[in-house]
Amino acid sequence: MYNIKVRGVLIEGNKGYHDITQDVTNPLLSKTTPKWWWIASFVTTSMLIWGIWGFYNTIAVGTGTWGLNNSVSWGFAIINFVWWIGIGHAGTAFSIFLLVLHQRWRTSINRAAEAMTIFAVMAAGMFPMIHMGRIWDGFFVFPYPNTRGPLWDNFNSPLFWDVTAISTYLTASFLFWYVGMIPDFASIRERTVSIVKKKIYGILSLGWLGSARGWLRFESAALLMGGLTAPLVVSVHSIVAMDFAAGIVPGWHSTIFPPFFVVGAIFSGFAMVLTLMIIVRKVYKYEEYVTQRHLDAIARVLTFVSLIMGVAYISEIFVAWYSNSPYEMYVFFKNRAIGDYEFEFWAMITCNAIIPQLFWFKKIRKNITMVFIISIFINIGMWFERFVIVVTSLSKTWLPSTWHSYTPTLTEVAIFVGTLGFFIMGILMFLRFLPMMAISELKGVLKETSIVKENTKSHEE
Amino acid sequence: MKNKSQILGVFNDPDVVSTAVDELLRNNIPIKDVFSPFPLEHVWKKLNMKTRIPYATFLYGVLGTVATFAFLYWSSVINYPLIFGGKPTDSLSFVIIMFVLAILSGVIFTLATYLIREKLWPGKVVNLPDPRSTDDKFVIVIEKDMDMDEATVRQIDELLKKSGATEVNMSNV
Amino acid sequence: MIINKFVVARIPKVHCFLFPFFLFFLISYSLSSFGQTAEAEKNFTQCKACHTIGGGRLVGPDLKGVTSKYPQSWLIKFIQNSQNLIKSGDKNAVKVFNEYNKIPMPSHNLTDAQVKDILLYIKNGGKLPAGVSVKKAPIKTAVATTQQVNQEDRYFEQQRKGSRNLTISAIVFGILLLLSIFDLLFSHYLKSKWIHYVIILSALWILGEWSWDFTTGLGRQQNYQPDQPIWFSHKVHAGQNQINCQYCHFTVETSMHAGIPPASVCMNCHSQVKEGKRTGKKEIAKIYAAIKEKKPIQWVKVDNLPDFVYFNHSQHVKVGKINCTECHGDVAKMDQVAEVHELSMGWCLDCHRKHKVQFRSNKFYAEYKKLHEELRAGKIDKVTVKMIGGEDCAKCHY
Amino acid sequence: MEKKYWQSLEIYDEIVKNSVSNKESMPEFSIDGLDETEIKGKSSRRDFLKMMGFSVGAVALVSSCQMPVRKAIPLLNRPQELIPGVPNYYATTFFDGDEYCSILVKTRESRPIKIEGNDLSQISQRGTSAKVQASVLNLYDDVRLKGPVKGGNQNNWKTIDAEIKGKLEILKNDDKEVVLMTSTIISPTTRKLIDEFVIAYPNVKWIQYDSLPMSAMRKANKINFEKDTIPYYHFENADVMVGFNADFLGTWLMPVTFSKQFSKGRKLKDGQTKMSRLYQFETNMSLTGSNADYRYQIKPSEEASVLLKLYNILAEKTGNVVYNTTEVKTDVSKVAKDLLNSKGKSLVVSGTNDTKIQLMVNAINSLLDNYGKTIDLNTAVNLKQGVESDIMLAISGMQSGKVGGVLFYNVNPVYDCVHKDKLTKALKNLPLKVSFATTMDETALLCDYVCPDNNYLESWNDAEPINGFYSFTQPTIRPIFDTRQFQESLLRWMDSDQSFSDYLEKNWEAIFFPKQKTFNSFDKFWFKCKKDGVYNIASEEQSQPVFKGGKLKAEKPKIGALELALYENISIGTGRYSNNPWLQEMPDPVTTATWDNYVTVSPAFAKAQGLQQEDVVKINDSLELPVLIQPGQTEETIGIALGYGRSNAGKVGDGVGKNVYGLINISTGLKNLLGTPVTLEKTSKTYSLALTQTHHVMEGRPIVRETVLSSFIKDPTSGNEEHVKFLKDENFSLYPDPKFNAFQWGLSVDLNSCTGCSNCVISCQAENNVAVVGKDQVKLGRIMQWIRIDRYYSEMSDNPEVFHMPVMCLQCDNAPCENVCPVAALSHSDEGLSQVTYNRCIGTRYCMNNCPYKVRRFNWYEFVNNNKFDYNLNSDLGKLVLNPDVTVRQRGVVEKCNSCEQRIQEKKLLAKSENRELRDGEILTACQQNCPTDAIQFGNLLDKGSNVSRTNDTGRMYHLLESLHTLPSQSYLTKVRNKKA
Repeated sequence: MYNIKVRGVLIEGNKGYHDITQDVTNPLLSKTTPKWWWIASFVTTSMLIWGIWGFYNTIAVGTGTWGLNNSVSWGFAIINFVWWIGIGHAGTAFSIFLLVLHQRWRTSINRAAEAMTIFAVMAAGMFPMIHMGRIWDGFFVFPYPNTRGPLWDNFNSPLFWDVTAISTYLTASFLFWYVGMIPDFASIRERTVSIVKKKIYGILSLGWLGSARGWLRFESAALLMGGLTAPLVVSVHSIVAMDFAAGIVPGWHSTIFPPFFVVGAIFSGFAMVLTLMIIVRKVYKYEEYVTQRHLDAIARVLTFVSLIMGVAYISEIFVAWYSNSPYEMYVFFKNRAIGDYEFEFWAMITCNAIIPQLFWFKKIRKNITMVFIISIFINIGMWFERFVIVVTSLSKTWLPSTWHSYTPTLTEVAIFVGTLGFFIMGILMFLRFLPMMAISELKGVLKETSIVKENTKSHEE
Repeated sequence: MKNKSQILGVFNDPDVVSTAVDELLRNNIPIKDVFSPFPLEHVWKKLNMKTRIPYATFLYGVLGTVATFAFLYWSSVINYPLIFGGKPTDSLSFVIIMFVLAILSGVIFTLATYLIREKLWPGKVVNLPDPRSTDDKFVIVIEKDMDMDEATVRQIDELLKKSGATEVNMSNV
Repeated sequence: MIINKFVVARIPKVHCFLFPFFLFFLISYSLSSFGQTAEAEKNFTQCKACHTIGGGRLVGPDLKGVTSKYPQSWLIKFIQNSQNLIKSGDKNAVKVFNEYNKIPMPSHNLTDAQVKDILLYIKNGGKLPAGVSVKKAPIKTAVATTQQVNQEDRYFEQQRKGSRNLTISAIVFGILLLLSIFDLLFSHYLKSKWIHYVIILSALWILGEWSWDFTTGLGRQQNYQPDQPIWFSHKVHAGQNQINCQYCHFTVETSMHAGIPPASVCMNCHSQVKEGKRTGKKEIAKIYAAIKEKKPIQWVKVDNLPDFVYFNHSQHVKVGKINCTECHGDVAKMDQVAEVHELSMGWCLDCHRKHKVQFRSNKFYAEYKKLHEELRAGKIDKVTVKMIGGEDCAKCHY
Repeated sequence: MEKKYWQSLEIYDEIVKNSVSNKESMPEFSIDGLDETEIKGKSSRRDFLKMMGFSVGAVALVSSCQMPVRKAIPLLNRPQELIPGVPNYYATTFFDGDEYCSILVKTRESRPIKIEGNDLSQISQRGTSAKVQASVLNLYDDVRLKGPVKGGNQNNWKTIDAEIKGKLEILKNDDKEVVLMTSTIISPTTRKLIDEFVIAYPNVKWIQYDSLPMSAMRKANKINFEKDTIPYYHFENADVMVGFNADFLGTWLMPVTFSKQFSKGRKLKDGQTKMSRLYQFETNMSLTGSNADYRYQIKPSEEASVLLKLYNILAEKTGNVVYNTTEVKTDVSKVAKDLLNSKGKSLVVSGTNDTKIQLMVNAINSLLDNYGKTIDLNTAVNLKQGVESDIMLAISGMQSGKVGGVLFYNVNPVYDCVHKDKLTKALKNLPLKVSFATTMDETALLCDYVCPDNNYLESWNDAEPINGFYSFTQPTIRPIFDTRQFQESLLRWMDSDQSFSDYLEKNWEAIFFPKQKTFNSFDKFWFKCKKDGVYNIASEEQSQPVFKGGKLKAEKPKIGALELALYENISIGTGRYSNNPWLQEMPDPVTTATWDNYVTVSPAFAKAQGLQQEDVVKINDSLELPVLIQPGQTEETIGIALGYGRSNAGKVGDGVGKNVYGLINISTGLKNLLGTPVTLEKTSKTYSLALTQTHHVMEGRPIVRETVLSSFIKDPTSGNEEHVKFLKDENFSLYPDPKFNAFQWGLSVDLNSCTGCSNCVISCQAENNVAVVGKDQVKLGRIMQWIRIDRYYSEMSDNPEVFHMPVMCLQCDNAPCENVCPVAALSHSDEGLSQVTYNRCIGTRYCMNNCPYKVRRFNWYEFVNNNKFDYNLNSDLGKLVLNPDVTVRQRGVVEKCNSCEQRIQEKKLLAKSENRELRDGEILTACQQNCPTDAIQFGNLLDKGSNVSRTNDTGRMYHLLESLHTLPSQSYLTKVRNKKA
C-alpha cells in the first residue's frame, strides 16, 4: 500500500475526481489547438519530410548513399535502431514493471511512457527496413508458406529473432496501451459534445461500460497482458543485444551484452521519459500530477542505473584484458580508448557513467532545469554508446588490411532526423487526441495517495 | 422487457459505495451491477465476482510454445533442412523464438478472450444507466422487477440514501 | 480413342516414360550378338524425316541401294559429317549435295559401328534380319482432329478464365467487405449482425485466396501459351510425324540449352514439304522468307525460368535421363506449346527430392562411397538427387 | 579441359556478321537459346539479373506486367562447332607491342568472354598477366572506332584507300620520305609484309618505336658480344638472382615468363628444400622488390657505382681487372659472396636503360660465367626493338620537310614521346598522316586518316617473341566494327586483293612448312599450328658468343639532389590500357592505390618535408600530384607511375592521373626512367587517393606466417607454430564435425609462390561478372573485386619486408556469415561451399559484419545500366563480356567468391556425361588457372591423393585466423624467405 507519509502526495492540488477528468480530457476536447502545437507540428513535419527524402534517396538510389563500406556495413541505421529500441523500453519498463511491482507512482506517467514506447519502437522498426539492401524483398524475413520448396528462414539468425521480438513487442505494447485506454475513451465518449468525437471515441472505447464485472475482467486482462509483456522488456533488448553478441566481431562477441543492453535500454528510456515529462508538465501545467517527487524518483533510478552502466563498462574492459585475446584488447585499449573514435568513446563514458552521478545531490535533483539537461546528456550518451559498439568494433576487426573508417552521410542523418520527427509528431498527436494520463488509474490512486478535501467539489448537475 | 426498470444509487465516494453495498447485501437486495470510473476491488470481492481469464492465458501460452516448436522443427528439420554455419538443423535457437511467440500468442489471445467475454467490439452502442459513472460518480444498479412492489422500492431508495447516495434515480432500460 | 486415353492415364507417369528406355535397353542387350541391332531401327527414325528406303525421293535421296552405290567408308564419313566431306572437295559428296538443292545433311553423332548397323538395316530394305523381332514401343498415335485441338485450347482457356473469375469475385467481395464494415459501424442498415460477419469472413477468405494466387503467380506463367510467329504445330511434327524431339532440339544432350532449331534444320524437310495440311503454304512460306531475307525467325520462348536460375538441359536429359515430357508436358499433343507446369522452385525441388539418380550406372557417382556402401548394405533403397546435394542452393543459383 | 579449336573462317560465317555495328539488325546476331529480354523500366522484379548481353531489340510486353516476352532466336544456319551454351576455346596470341602471351580465348555464343593461358606455350606456360586478362574488355570498348575516319569524320574504306594510295604515290614521286612508325613487331609475316611494302614504296622508312625501350641492353650486347639482341633469361636455373631496378615479376620484359621461372626455383613442394635467393637493389618499391629476400635501397645515380663496386669485389676474387669507383654506402659484399658461391647459377639483371650500366651487368654476368646457363644470347628476345634515335631522326625529318608522310601503327607518340611538343608541331604541316589506332587516341586525333586496326581478338597474325618460338593469332570473333587489320591495309595499298590470312598462310607454307618434317601436308601442319596456337622450331645448339669487355666507369652519385624514378605500372602499363576500367580499378599490388598516379615518397623524406599522405606536391613547379608515403622508397627519391594522364583515351581513362612521360631522363640519348633530377614543393592542396588498404601492418597477428629457409629445413612447421598449437589443443566444439558426401572443395594458396601480381584479381573479375565501382566508391571502401590481395609491411619503416596475401572467400565449414542471415540466403552445400543465393538476399549485410575475413561485397548501387557507373556494364557493347553462366547481381545484394561454382558444375557435368569419375585438377578456378606462379591449388579435400590435399599435407599449411574455429576450406602455406634467420 502506498505510504503517503514516506513518499509524499502523488497528486497535488486538492483534486477531485471530476478535476482529473477535466484536466486530462480538456486538451483533447477543446476545439482550439494551441499555437505551440502548430509550431511544433510544423517543425516536426519538416523534420519528417527531410527524413522522407532520406528514405526516398536510399530506396531510389541505393544503400550506397550511406557512408557504409565493405568493412563497416552497419552504421547509423543500426545505431539509431538500437537507440530507439532502448527508448522504447521506457514505457513498458515504466508501466509494466511498476504495475507488476505495484508501484503506484507510475500512474501519472505510464500512459505517456507507453505512447513513447509505441512511437519509439515504430521509429526503431523503420531502420531495419530501410537498412535492407532490397527493401522490396523484405517480406522474405517472414516464414510464410511459399512455392519455393517451400523455403523457410534461418531460425538461427539473431536478425530473425529480432524480427519476431520487435514485432511481438510492438504488438504487445500497443495492445496493452490500447486496452489501458479503453475506460478513458469511454469517459471522453460520455463527456464530449461533438458528435464526431463521440462517434470516434465511442468506436475506440469498444462499448465500455465500467461495470464491476467489466472492471474485474479488465484488471485481470490488463495485468495478464502486462505480466506477459514484462519479460518481453528483457527479452527484446537481450535479443537486440544478441545481434551483436552472436556476432564474431571483437567488441561484440561478449556474454555481458544482453543484460548490459537491457540496463542501457532502461537507462535511456527513463531519461527520455524524464525529458518528455518535464516538457509536458510544463506545457500542460500538469505539475500537480507529475510532481517533483515523480521526477525525483526517476532521477534516483537513473543514478542507480548509471552506476550499473559504469560497472558494465569497466567489466567489459576488464574482461577484454583478462581474456588475453589480442583482438579484444586491441578493440578496447587501442581502438576505442585512443583510436579514431576516441571522442565518441569518452563522450559515452562521460554522459552515461559520470554526469548522472550529479543526481546524488538533492539540489540538482530538485532543479528541474538541471534534471532536464542531464536527461538530455544521458540520451546523447546512450546514442554514443551504440555508436561505439557498432562502429568502432566494425571499423577494425580481425584483419588489419580490412580496416576502414566510417562517416555518416547526409542521407543517414536525414533518416535519423526523420525518425525523430516521426517520434515527436507521434507524441504531439498523442497529446492532442488521446488521454495522456490514465484517468481511471489516477482516480484509483487519488484517494489513497492524496489528502482529499471533502468531496464537494464535484460538479453540480 | 419493456416494463423492466432499474434503481440507480448514485454516490460520490468509493468508500461510501463500499458501505452501501454492504448495507444492500445485508438487506438481501440483489445488486445488479456497480458502475464506477475506476476499479473497485472491494466491491468485486463483496459481490463474489471471479474471472477465469488467467487459465485461458496459460493455455494460450502453452499452445503458442508447442505450435511454434512444431513449426520450427517441421520447417527446418523435416521439410527443407539447410545447414547454416556447421550447426545442426535442430538448434537451441528455437527456444528464443518459442519464448517470444508464446508471449505473442498469450497477449493476443488473452485480449481476444477478454473482448469476447466482455462483449466489446468497435461500434458497440451502449446506454449507460448514468453517464457520469465514467467521470466522478459511482452507480449501484438494482434491478426492479415487475413483481417488485412499491414498498421494496422505497426501502431500497431509503437504504441507498441512508448509505450515502447523493441521488437515487429510476431508469428504464 | 477415348479408351486409349483412359488406359494411358491409368499407367503411372514414371513407368510411362521409363518404359521405352527399358525396352530399348532390353532389346539392345539381347540383340548385341547379332551384329545387327534394333538400335539401327531406332537410329534410322532420324533418317526417316528426309529419306525413304525404296519410297522415293524425299528431302534427301531414296536410300534403297545406296549401300551398293557408294563404298561403306565413304558413307560413314558422309553420314557422320557430310559438310566436312563436301568441303574437302569430295566429288561424290559435292554431286549429291548439288543434286539435292544444296540442303546440307545434318551431321549425326553416330559411331562407325552404329552407321554400319544403319547401313545394314538399309541394305535389308528397312527390316531387321530374320530372327530378330522387335516389339515396337507403344507410341501413342494422336490423330489430329479439330475436336482435340479445341479441347486443348479450351483447357488452357479455362485455366485463364478460372483466374479471371477469381479476380472478379475478389473485387466484388472487396466492395462487399467495405460495405459491410461501414454498415456494421455506422449505418446499421442490416439489423442481423451475423450477415455482416459471414460477409466479412468470406470476403477475407476470397481476398486471401486471390492474393495468394496473385503473389505466387508473380513472375510465373503457367499455362502461358503465346502465339508463335509461325503457326508451328508440335502435334503434327512430334505427334503425327513422330519426329524425335532431338532431331530439332539437337543440342539438348550437349548443352545447357535444348536449342531452337536453325531454319536450316526446318529446310531439311521443308525444302520438299511445301504445304501443310491445315495451314497450306502460308506458314511454311515464312521459313523460306526468313532464309531469303536472312532474318531469323523470332520464336517466343514458352518455358521460362528466371535469369538467376541456372538450368542445364544436358544434365537432366543426358545424365539424369529425364524425359522431355516431364517438364514440358506432352508436347506431342499440343498444337501451340504451352507452359504446362508452374516451373517454380518448389516444383523443381519436388522432383529433386523424389527422383532417383543414375547412381550405379554412371561412374561419376563412384566418388560417393558412403552412399554406395549404404546402398549395398540395404540401408537405403535409392539415391535421390536430394541425397547428393540436390537441395543445395548453389546447384542452380550462382 | 575440353578444347574446341576453330578451324576455318567459312564455317564461321553467319554468326557474327554485322554484329554490333548496326543496332537495327541486331536480331540477326542473336543466338538460339539465348533470351532476348527487353527490360522495360528498372524495377521489374525478376528481370534484372544475368544480363545476357543481347538486350537490344524491340520486344513487346504482353499480358502481364511481371514477365516480359522473351524470344528465342535461332540462327538461320548453325555453324557446326557453335553450340549455344557450350564454350569454344581458340588458341591465339596476345601481343600489344610490349607484352607477349600465348592464350586460349573462351567464347560463348561466339563472343570472347574470357582469356586463359595456353598450357602448350613454353614461354608463357599457361600464365597470364592482369593486362592480358583485361584485354578482352578492350574488344568491347565503346570508344573503338566504328570505321575508317577521314578528317574526324567517318568515311568508307574505298575512298580512304584511294586517297591514301594516291598520296603515297605522290610522295613516292616527290621522293619524300614516308615514315612507318610501328610498335615493336614480332610477327615474322608482318615484317615480311612491311619489307614488301617498303619495296613497293621505296620512300617508306620503317621505324619501330617503344614507349619504354630497352635499347641500352641491345647496345651493350652489341658492344660486348656483337649481337644486337636482348637475351633470353632463365631465372629458373639461377640460385642467386640480383636485380637492379628490374621489376621482372611485374613489368620488365616478360613478366609472366619470368614469374613462372622465378616461382619454379622457389617451390617448396614434394619435399623440395632448395630455394633460389633474390637480391633486389631498387629505388621504388616494386613488385619484385616486395618479393625479394634481401632488398637494398639505392638512388638511381648510385646504381652504376653499386654495380661497379659489386663488379670490383667479384673481379678481385676471380682475378680480373678492377676499376676505380666512388665509394657508396650500400654493402654488397654479401651479394658478391653469394654470387661467387653459385657461379654459373646466378643472374644479374638491370632494368635501367643506360648502356653503361648494362655493360657492367654484362661484365658481372660474364665474370660469373652465367652466359649459356642462365642467360641465353642465342635465343634472342624479339620484344622491345625500338631505338630512341629513330624517332628523333623522324621528327627532325618532318621538321626539315624531308619527310612527307607518316603512318602510325600501334603507337601513340603524341602521348608518350618525350618530344611530344616537337612532334605535334612537326605533324601539323605533313601532307600525309595516317594512324591505324583502334581508338581516337592523341596521335590519331592529329592524323588526317585513321584506318582502325582490328582488335587482336579479331585478327590474324603470327608472332616470334623469342627466336624459334612461334605463336599464332587467329580471330575469335568477326570484326565487330567496320575495321581492318593493319596488315590488310598495307596489302590494299600495295594493290593486293589478298586477305592477310591468306598471306599469312602462304608465308608459312613457303617459309616455315619446309623447315619441319613431322607433317607431310601443309593443311595438317597449319591446322596443328592454329589448334595449338604455338609452334617451336628447335634451334641448333650454338655456343655462346665470346664476351669482349671494355673499361667500366661509374659516374659519381649525386648527393642531396632529389631524384625521380618513373616506373611502369603493373595495371595500365604504358598507358595503352587507360580506358580499361578493370585495370584502372585494379589495386596496385604494392601501394594498393587505384585510379590514379601519385608521387611515392619514403616515410623519412615525408617527415623531413612535412608531407602527409594525399598532400599535393608540385614537381618541377608545374606538375601537381598527390603524395603517397611508400615504405621502401629510397630517401631523396620520388617515384611516379607512367601511363596516366591520357586526354583521349575514352570516358574511363581521360583525366585519370597526370602524364609524366615528359620527365623521362634523356641525358644519355636513351629513354631512362630513372634519375631525372626534380624539385618538389609542397602545396596547400590535398587530393584524396583511392586506396583499398589503409592499414599496413599486421599488428602482431598471425595472418601471414613466415619463416626462413634454414628454419624451414630444420622444421617444416617453423613459423607455423600457431597451427601446431591449434591442432594440439582440443578444439572443443558444441557441434558435430561437418560431414561431406563425396567432395569438399578446398583451395590452397602458397604464399611463398604468390608474388602479388594481381592476375587472379582480374581473372576473377572477368569470370564472375564483377562490377567496376569507380574511384569514389573505392575510396569509400566499396571495391567489388572478389579477391583482394592484402599487402602487409613488416613494419612502417623505411625498408620493410612485404607480404602479399590473396584473400578470397575461405568457404568456412563453420561459416559465421551463414548463421546470421535471416532469410537463409546463405547455406552450406553438400560439397563444403558456403553458398550465396543472390536472389534470396535482402541485403541486411549482417554476414559482411560477421565475416572475419571481410570477403563479402555489397552492391551499394545498381552497377548495371547506371550512368553514374559509366563502365562496361553501362554499355550494350561492354556487357558482351559478361559470363552468361554467372548471375549479374542487383543492387542491395551481397556477393562473394563462390569458388567458381559454375566451373565446378561444368566439369562435374562433363564427367557425368562422359560416364567417368572426376579427375583431380580438372576443375580450375579462375584465379588458379592462369596464375603465373602456380600459387593456387584447387581440388577435393576428401581425396587424400588430390593435389590440394598433398599440398596441404605439409607443415606449412594453416588456415587464416584458425583460432576462430571457422574451419575454412581454403588454406595458406607459410611464406619462406631465403635469408639468414
